[in-house]
Amino acid sequence: MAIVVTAGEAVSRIEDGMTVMTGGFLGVGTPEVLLDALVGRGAKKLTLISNDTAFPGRGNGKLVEAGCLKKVIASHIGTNPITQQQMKEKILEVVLIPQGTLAERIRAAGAGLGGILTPTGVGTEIEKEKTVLTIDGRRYLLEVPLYADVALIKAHLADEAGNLVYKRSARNFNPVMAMAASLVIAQVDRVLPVGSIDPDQVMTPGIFIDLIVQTGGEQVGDLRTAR
Amino acid sequence: MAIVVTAGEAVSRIEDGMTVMTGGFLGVGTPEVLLDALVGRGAKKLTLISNDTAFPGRGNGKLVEAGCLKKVIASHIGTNPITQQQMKEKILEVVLIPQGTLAERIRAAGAGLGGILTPTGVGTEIEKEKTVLTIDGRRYLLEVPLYADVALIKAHLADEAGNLVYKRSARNFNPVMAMAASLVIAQVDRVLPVGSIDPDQVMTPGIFIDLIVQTGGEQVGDLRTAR
Amino acid sequence: MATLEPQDKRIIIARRAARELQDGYVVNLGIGLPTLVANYVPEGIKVWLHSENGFVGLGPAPAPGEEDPDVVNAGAQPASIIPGGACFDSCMSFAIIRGGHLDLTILGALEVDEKGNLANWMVPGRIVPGMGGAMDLVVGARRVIIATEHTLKDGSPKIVRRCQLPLTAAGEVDLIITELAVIEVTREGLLLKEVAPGVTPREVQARTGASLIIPDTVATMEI
Amino acid sequence: MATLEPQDKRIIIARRAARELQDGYVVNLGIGLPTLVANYVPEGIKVWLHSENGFVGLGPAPAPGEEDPDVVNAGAQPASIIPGGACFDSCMSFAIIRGGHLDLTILGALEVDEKGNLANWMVPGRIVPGMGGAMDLVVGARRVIIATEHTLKDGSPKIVRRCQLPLTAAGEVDLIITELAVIEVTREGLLLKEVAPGVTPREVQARTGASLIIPDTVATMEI
Repeated sequence: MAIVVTAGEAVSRIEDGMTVMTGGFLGVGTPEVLLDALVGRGAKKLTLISNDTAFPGRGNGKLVEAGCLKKVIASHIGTNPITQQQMKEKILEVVLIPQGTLAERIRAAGAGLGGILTPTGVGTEIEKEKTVLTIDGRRYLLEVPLYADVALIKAHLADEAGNLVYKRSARNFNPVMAMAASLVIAQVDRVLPVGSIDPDQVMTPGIFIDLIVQTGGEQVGDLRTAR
Repeated sequence: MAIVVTAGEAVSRIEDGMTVMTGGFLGVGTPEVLLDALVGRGAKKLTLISNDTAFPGRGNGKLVEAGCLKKVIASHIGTNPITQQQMKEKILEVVLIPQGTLAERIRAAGAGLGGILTPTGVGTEIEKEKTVLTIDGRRYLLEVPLYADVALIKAHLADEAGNLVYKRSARNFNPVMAMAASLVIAQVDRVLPVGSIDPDQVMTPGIFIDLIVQTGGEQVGDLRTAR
Repeated sequence: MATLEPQDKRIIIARRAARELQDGYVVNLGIGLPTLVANYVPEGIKVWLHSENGFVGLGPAPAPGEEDPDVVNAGAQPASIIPGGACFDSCMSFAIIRGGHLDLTILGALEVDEKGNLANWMVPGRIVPGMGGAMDLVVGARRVIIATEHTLKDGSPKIVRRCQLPLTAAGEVDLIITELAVIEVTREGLLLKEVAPGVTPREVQARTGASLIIPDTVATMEI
Repeated sequence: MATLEPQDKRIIIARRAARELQDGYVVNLGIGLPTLVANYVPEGIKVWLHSENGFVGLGPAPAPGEEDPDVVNAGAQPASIIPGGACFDSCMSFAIIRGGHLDLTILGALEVDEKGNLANWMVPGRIVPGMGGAMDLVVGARRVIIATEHTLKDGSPKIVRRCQLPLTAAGEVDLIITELAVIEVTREGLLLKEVAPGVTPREVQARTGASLIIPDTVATMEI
């Protein structure tokens, strides 16, 4: 059973130096309220695992600008010149990972796999320092799990058991990150009573969720009547 | 865009000797009508990839009894004495795989991975003839993808684009098998017009589905109004 | 030591195993004796039962006539899903198991040994049912409790020095609960933690195929 | 050979690339020029556009005021989902890409070479934006078409003997479409398949940094 808390209470659990995953794709499906609280708390030296650093003033861009990060593990930083500047100035270490590999490495952590073999990156710079295995005559890179201390995710709806429902392309990395961190905090538009979400419509089972921060957002009906 | 056909038309695409995946867990979520048609066609020497062989007269049990199979790859055959008898008589080759490994090997095929590393089976008979890799001091078995020529799956609803919705524990192996075969045939209770299923409620995207067999079943409302 | 009927033994084991549950736990109960544990969940404790065929929130069997053919437990028996439950596919179900998201699994045993090895999926030369999800469960759950009768019907021990049967998993068992005792698997060996009322440590040792570490005082099982 | 405005070039390339689409194809269009291909889908052809941020059934940009902040394309621009579309998470999105479930991807290039190598994600010493989903797309799609202007603005070739920039993927490109030509990557090398109206094979070769295999007759691009 997830506990509903304020954003401040939630991020007080995040210590400087921790590894934090954040859901979102270029700022869509990002838990903005949690990021604001994290910036407000003055977090330092975090390692961020996320698809990208969004844009200045938006999504992970806020963490970059506020100097909360020492390292970013992402697939893309091209939309945020501040990230690039900090990388140039060696304030920020940036590790780039192909997006599908990033997703699978996070999933491997959540699913208890020791790693996965992907053809992505074979014959490129990504191959360097990686173990290469040949299966059925095709070369694959061995990619190992990516865990985090904390995952900050964003969903549309939760019930009080922590079950989550996402909307459209705001789903992206949120479900997989919910499986791969020791502490999982979900920002949601609205929390419904237990049993309001049909079990078939749950996208992330509540057993993965530790804390929920409700931000208000739009009113929704009772999902039990949804089918 | 999936094509709606009869069960007979659908299974006419399955040739003797092919490898066939069937969804279902002890006969729940199994495409019974497709299996009946396959038995009716007198299919021979198939390799079956499925969680189990269900019970005599039910689910994959029908394929066993009708002598359609030369090989079974499953996690469990304990509920079907006929499978065990055929195995004893060496009519049927049986390969047993831990259930989670079976799911991940099928997923690896569907997701284009060359394999996955699992801790399951380390230190057991399963380890024999497997490559063992040590990651961060823990031993893992390298498990390679499992593909099929055909996947026979069962869903509750489809739309004409092939998007699928499953019900309760009838989901099981169906979604992952839909990704791992050259030809994917879905038996569904009912086919709705394109656009009837909210994009967020789709459990298997229609791009995976080649043929749909509608069996009638219960009436359902328009899922566009579901949220 | 009084002789117990098999059904009494099973209830004692299930009741004692249920005392290992903690509020909010996510738990998978194996088929057979472990399933009985659900009947003895202590008051004030709410657990989420995971059913490896694809959901959390496994509830009691429905009343006759109320069965939904699409809602069954991992033994294909009619089941229910409690409010707050969630359904998923087999990949997610085993990601939950393998990924350490189960606080506890309670399983039966053919043999369990002093290294925490477990054998519960096949007997060579006899019929091989298959491991189903057992290998994943034992490896993946954070805590593995074996709930089993202390001996076979002929009195031969199920708790042994080394498993002779093919293993389900190596070194993963944490605790063994029988009708006679509660035994913890430690690095040093099998530690006798509790004995059933009226049973002496010596009697437990006599029915066990491995040396037990017996502390000066051993608690009595609350059942 | 007439000089074309950049915008004209882009339209020629997009129109010609759109002729590679087949009915029912599942297609991922890269950001930039490839995105324009969606505007020229031939009549009678229906394709399913895959958006790697998490859906199939990408539709046109919504009218101003109709934007849904949760529906964007892979460039974070407001988008729509056509009837029959489906949403999913990033793992599924890249399972679709990597698993060979895309019939086609059309991408831009910094460099592409006669071995089918592609470089389109970084320029050392300059800013490194990151590969995003490009490496997965090039490796995973059944067919990879590069839609690019034939040369850089200074006239230096983008189609070369060997890529000098860090690769996105090795040996995965199938076809190159520019405003001047359509070139197939074969085991023997780059085969000139079509030239733009009014362009000679010799002119194409002159602007290309690798030797082209030029058959006796070369078709004219239909654009």
